[in-house]
Amino acid sequence: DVRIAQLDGLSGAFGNVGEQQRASLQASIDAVNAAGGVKGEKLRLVSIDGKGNPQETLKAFREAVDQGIRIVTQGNSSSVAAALVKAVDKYNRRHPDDPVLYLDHSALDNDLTGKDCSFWHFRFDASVAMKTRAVMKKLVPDQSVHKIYLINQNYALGQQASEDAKAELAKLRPDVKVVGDELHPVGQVKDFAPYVSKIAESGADTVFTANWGNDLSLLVKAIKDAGLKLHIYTFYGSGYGAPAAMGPAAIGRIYVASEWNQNIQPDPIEGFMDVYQRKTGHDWLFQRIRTMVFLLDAAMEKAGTRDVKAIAYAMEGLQVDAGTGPAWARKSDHQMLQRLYISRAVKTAAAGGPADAKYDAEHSGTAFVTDMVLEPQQTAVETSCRMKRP
Amino acid sequence: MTSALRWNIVAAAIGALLLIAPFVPGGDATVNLACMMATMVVATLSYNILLGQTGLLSFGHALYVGLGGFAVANLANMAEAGGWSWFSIAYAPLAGGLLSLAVAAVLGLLNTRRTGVVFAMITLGFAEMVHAYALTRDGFFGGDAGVSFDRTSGGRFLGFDFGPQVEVYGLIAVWLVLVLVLVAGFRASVLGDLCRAVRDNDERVEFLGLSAQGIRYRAFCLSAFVAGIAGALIAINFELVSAQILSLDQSSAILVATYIGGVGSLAGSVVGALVYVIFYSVVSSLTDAWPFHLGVIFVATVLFAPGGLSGLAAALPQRLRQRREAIGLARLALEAAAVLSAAALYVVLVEEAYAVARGAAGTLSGPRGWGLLLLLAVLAAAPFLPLCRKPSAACSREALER
Amino acid sequence: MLTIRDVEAFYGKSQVLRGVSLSVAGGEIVALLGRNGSGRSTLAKAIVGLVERRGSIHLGAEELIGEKTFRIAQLGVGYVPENRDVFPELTVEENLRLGESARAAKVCWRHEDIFALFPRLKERLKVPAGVLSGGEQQMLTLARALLGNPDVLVIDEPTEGLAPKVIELLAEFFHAVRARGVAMLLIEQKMSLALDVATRVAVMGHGRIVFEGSPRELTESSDITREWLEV
Amino acid sequence: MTPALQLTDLCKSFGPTRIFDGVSLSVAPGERHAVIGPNGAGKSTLFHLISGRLSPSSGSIRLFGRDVAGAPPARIFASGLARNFQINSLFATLSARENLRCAALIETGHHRALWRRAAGIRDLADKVTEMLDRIGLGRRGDIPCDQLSYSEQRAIEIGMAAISGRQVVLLDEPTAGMNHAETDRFIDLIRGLTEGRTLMVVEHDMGVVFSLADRITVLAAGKVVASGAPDEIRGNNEVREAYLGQHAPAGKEGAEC
Amino acid sequence: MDYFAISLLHGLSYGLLLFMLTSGLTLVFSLMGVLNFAHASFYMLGAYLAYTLMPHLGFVPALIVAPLLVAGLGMAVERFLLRRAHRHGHVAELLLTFGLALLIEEGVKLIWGTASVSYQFPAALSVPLLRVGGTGFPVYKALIAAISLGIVLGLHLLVRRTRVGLVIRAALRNPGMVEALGHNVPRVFMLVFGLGAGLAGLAGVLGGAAFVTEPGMANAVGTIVFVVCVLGGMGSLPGAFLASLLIALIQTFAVGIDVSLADGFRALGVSLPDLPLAGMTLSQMAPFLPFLLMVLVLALRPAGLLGKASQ
Ligand SMILES: Nc1ncnc2c1ncn2[C@@H]1O[C@H](COP(=O)(O)OP(=O)(O)OP(=O)(O)O)[C@@H](O)[C@H]1O
Ligand SMILES: Nc1ncnc2c1ncn2[C@@H]1O[C@H](COP(=O)(O)OP(=O)(O)OP(=O)(O)O)[C@@H](O)[C@H]1O
Ligand SMILES: CC(C)C[C@H](N)C(=O)O
Ligand SMILES: [Mg+2]
Ligand SMILES: [Mg+2]
Repeated sequence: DVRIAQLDGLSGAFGNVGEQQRASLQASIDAVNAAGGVKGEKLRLVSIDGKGNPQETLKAFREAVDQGIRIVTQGNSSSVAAALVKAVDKYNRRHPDDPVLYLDHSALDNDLTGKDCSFWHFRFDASVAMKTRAVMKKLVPDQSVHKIYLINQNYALGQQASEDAKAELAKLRPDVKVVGDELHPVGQVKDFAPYVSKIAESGADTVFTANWGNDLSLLVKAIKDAGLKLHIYTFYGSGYGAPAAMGPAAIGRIYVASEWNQNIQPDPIEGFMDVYQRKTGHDWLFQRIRTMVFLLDAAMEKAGTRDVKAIAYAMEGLQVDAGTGPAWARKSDHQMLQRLYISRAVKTAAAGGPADAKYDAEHSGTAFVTDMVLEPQQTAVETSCRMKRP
Repeated sequence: MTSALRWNIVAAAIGALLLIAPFVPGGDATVNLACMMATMVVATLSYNILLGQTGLLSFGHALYVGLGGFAVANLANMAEAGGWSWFSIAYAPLAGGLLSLAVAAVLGLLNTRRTGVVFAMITLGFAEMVHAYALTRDGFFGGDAGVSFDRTSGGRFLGFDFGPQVEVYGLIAVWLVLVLVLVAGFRASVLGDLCRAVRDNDERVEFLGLSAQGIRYRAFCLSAFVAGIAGALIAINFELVSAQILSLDQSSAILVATYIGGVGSLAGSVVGALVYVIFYSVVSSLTDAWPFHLGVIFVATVLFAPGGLSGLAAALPQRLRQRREAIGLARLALEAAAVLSAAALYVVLVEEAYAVARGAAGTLSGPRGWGLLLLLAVLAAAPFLPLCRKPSAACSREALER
Repeated sequence: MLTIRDVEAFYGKSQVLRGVSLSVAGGEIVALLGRNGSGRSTLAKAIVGLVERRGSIHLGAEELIGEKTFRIAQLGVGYVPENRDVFPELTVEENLRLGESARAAKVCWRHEDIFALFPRLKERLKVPAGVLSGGEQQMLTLARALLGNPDVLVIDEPTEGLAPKVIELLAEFFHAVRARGVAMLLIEQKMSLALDVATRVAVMGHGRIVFEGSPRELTESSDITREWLEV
Repeated sequence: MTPALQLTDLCKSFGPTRIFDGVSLSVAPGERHAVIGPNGAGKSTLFHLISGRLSPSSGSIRLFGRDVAGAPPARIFASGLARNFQINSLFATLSARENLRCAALIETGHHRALWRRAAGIRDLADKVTEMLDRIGLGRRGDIPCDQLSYSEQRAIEIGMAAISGRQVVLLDEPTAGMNHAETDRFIDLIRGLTEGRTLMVVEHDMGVVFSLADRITVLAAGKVVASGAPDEIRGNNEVREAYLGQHAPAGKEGAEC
Repeated sequence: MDYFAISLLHGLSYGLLLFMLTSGLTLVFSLMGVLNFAHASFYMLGAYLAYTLMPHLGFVPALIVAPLLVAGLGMAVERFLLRRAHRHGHVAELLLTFGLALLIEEGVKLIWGTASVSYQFPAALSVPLLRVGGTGFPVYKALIAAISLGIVLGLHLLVRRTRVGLVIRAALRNPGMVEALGHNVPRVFMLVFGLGAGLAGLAGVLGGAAFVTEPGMANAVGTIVFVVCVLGGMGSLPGAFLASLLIALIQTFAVGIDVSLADGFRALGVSLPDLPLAGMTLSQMAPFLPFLLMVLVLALRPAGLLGKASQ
């Protein structure tokens, strides 16, 4: 067997996200195994709860390594990823003959493929900069936007999203006024009503947020409860409880920039999603995790060895089918390039919405459909990574 | 057993443990385990000073553990940035201890004015405040991501760079021994006497010409100093400190460990730390139910063995002897078997509950499972079954003893 | 009224009472004497169920061993502890209110009766009992027990800390209470008082009753007093 | 000669309740002074004021000429005064030996040597052992004192006051709850322990008072009603009436139900 | 101005909920001397039970049944666990409830999973009750405030008017003696503890629906509740009331204030050195303002706002 250790937090404020990712990893691994595994060997998932904080994740990392596992994956959150990359680097420096590979399925921090980049780290989601630019592709032409309120979590992801958004707006829509730039504590706010009152007071017509998990669902719930009619541009608004919290109030208001929505036409993963949703009760949200497992599979086939260093080299630039089209990890910084979608919330087809709105999100009666597609090359941003290769 | 004798036995046991730990088969995993145990022992020892000796229940001990850790992490990063070749991680724990001591010296002025619940709450308040602050502020605390560092920064110490885990283990072990000597000295000292006196009756201390707050303050500072060392060692072990180390979870871990071991004695602190770490790392890899089991053990300790495991172990031989005299060997064996079965029954049931919750097929279904359950249940209930009951005298004595 | 038979009592493992038998009839005051540490207070606690005990203690027809303390009190046993167990945070008035009971009994005590006996308490109704002087606290515990209208009073060292004048008063009071048919077990150090008020005396030594008889008999048996009372 | 203890115009009220109204009193060095008075007269309160547990509303308290009114207990102790408590107040889980050891720290000067091994300090240990013998706990010195009987605990209270080596010792009802024999033993004990010191004692047991005291002060209703040699007090009618009593009338007891 | 009004409403609603929660804790503490660390766990259980019951019973019955279940559990805890721990003193009691909190959290994770569950007020209650400017104030927040006020007033009367309070306060110091006066102390303790737990459960039913229902909710609210208790003065109900509102309002309003200490001084013409706290805006400080407040108050008034100074 080839074991892969998942170190995401499975408990704590964002435990729900970790659980969904676990299910997605398992489903993807099952798919690879069903297709014969890697040269006859099966992939096996070992989940160790990193509790969503750096310290526990490093303990989990150590546990995984002690068990002989040499491939780890983690994605929530960026702060944990930053610590984990450093730990992996140090470990590999001290054990050059027996290194560890870190597959990052979700952590967006620009620095992970920028100044802190590492040969041992591959990222499968778009970086903050990439996502922000994607959002802007939709937001900039929208002339109904006059006043925008930025509200983000106070850590690398949110801070960078806010900075990048301000920079982009200044460049592309200098007429749009940034009426608020809020950084709130991560995972601690239980009631966003005070923040929403502040948004209302600012007179904003648009909100931009990179929030995820409860920080996202509670934010949109408070916006809905206050009865505010705002456009909300997000990184993650099609999941994490946000659709359920908003219900129909989301329609025509929420936009999401991501590598996936459930209603991409024609259905690129044929039945896989249906089985997953039936089995787990969750929406299929993490297409990138599937891509990640497929890329690993392909790289191992190509390298023909279980040597992690060889696998890492094999992964660089190797092209796989992400379901939504070709995808590959850029050699210069190990950033995955793949199609990105801007999706918007509509009524489901069943409720009289557009015909492609087949799958509703979280049984909320709203569906996310493609509004705009960005090709992999279009999504790329320059990198400051100076990678040291072994 | 006199306390001196017990202390020698404990010391010998620890010494032996320290020596063999790295050579036990299991490789890195064992060394890692030993490292965690040793750091936890330092933490529980510091808590022993506070709760065990001085009677101050703190819910914010993590603050001082954490500060020690952050001190070391930042020092190491400065050493790396500044190319300090004179620096070595080997003596950095002292800096950790001193930072905690310094902060305790200030906060203690306010803290130690009160005792009991209010003291507990104030310490919690300080720790939670710094915890919340640390989460949002980069720099010293590194925000959400914490501070990573490289323990090999600076120069070598006696030829070691402390990269390999075994060397780190050696380092932690040496610090542990130093701390043990310090704490043992404290307990036997005049200050130790006074701390216990303050614990029992702080007003009376004043009428003996001494300042109760002053004594509490000293104990508090000393305990913070040791906690700082513990935090530094934890940091060195993982090469990272994050705000987590300042959290209530961390404080409760120390509290739970200290209490399970036995709050009044040094041996208790050591035992408690070992038990806790075994649960935290070994049992946790076997079952998701480990926090539940640990919680049950903690509650059982509070209810049935206020002296902790060490107190229980000390009293057990005598209790067994008395019991045997009272009811005879056969019946004692039966009762022992019943207790063990009850424990096994509990474990089986809880594990089953977790398995079912996780969606795993219950291992207990099917005749084998039911058979096992039945067997355990019968054994556990055996002493209460009429067949096994001895008539008359033994019974009434037993009733009385309960 | 109160019949104690073969009572043994324990603190954890150590046995303090080793087979005590004693009875107190209504209208009788039995004084229990003995050296310090002989186990007299323990007997009092055993009666009201504050210490682990076995044997048999009957109040009329009721068996008290096995009963909970509050039941024993409700059945009519009043207890005045030796160390002035007032409730320090509660006011004097509240302390008294806690003692009240609606029990129908031979003697009914009203607050006025109490204040007539201990005028000092009336002045101090609103202060926390914890700040009372030692003697005042002693009065309060007596008063509190009386308000429960007990049939049997178990009184442990009532004179401790009382001024001589109050003690005199107390002696009168004991007689009066007795006259109403209340049974009293009086644990007392002051021989003079004990011999003065008691209808019968018992002496305890090492957890056993070593002497029982009238006050006169006790004063006459000098070996008993020498050996067990050190007089 | 400066009095060991001098109280001038001492007043104390708790809120509206006035406990003392100008009490003045002076105790010469080496004197054994008893304070008596009815329950609630304020004897214990007086001790609390002197020892620093309470601070006076007005007036001065001089210990060997130094004003200590309102000072914290530890300072007053340092100025040379020790006390016991009417209601036992020991270190419950410590043994008698350890209790005494704590009490002797300041006197032996070892309170600054906080880091020395407590049991290893020779002069301290000897002193404590000697005191244990004197208070009759020579063989029970290592039992946690909450497991000792009431009178044994009273003995430790006295022992602690004595071993502290202070020049002035206040004892609040030291023999309460003891029988005659015990009481006699304790009188001897107290006399021996306070040899060469100044003693102030509160007692209701007149036997103790008259056999111990050189002088007696009678406190009633917040005032000193009499002060003098034992014989004077015994003969004082006012004292008789307020305190000692002879034919006090009986109260009215419960009515029939 | 609109902002002020709407924030005030939110703050009051939150504050009253906080008070309902704290009052149970204060009640148990002042009457039994037990600082119930598991109090917030009962709050969590209330939320989860209501979440489970709501689909079967409907909202209003769940609102009533869930707290009763929690109260029953509280009584069982007192009867079978706390009573034992009582013999070993208050610290043992505190630690017992502490262990219980750990166990309840694990139990909740076991039964309901580690993730948050979607427990919300019925849609009919989430509509705005009134609008201030453009911002709505939902019905459920008003409901929370109303229920909290009602319960707390009732409670106050109950404790003041009955002899039960007296028995418990006395038993706190010396249960044996109270029993010797003929009072069934154990039963009274059990009822009081159950009442406290039930109050927490009710707060949970409301708070869980208004905020998030997840296994971490007990810890999140628990520390704040303790802060309220200490700030108000341990065991003082009026103190708890004051502190609840104070903390709730501060937390609500702080979010809206993007001014730092340094800014404040700059406005006065003084420039502060770059100290850690000086540069933070109040909204950034919001997470730890309650603790800061508590520490400041305790430094000046060790007994808390309305607490009795003990010797
Ligand atoms: N809580 C306790 N734990 C252990 N032993 C105790 C306890 N209380 C009392 N004893 C022991 O029980 C014995 C009898 O004590 P008890 O209080 O009944 O004596 P007493 O006759 O009332 O004496 P005194 O005159 O001192 O009040 C004593 O030897 C004492 O040491
Ligand atoms: N803090 C206080 N608040 C109100 N009244 C108080 C306080 N402390 C003491 N008193 C009152 O002061 C009076 C004197 O009490 P004190 O204890 O000094 O009496 P005492 O002379 O020692 O009596 P006894 O001989 O009974 O011990 C008592 O009536 C008592 O109720
Ligand atoms: C799971 C993800 C939403 C995590 C998030 N992208 C981060 O960088 O922290
Ligand atoms: Mg006695
Ligand atoms: Mg007095």
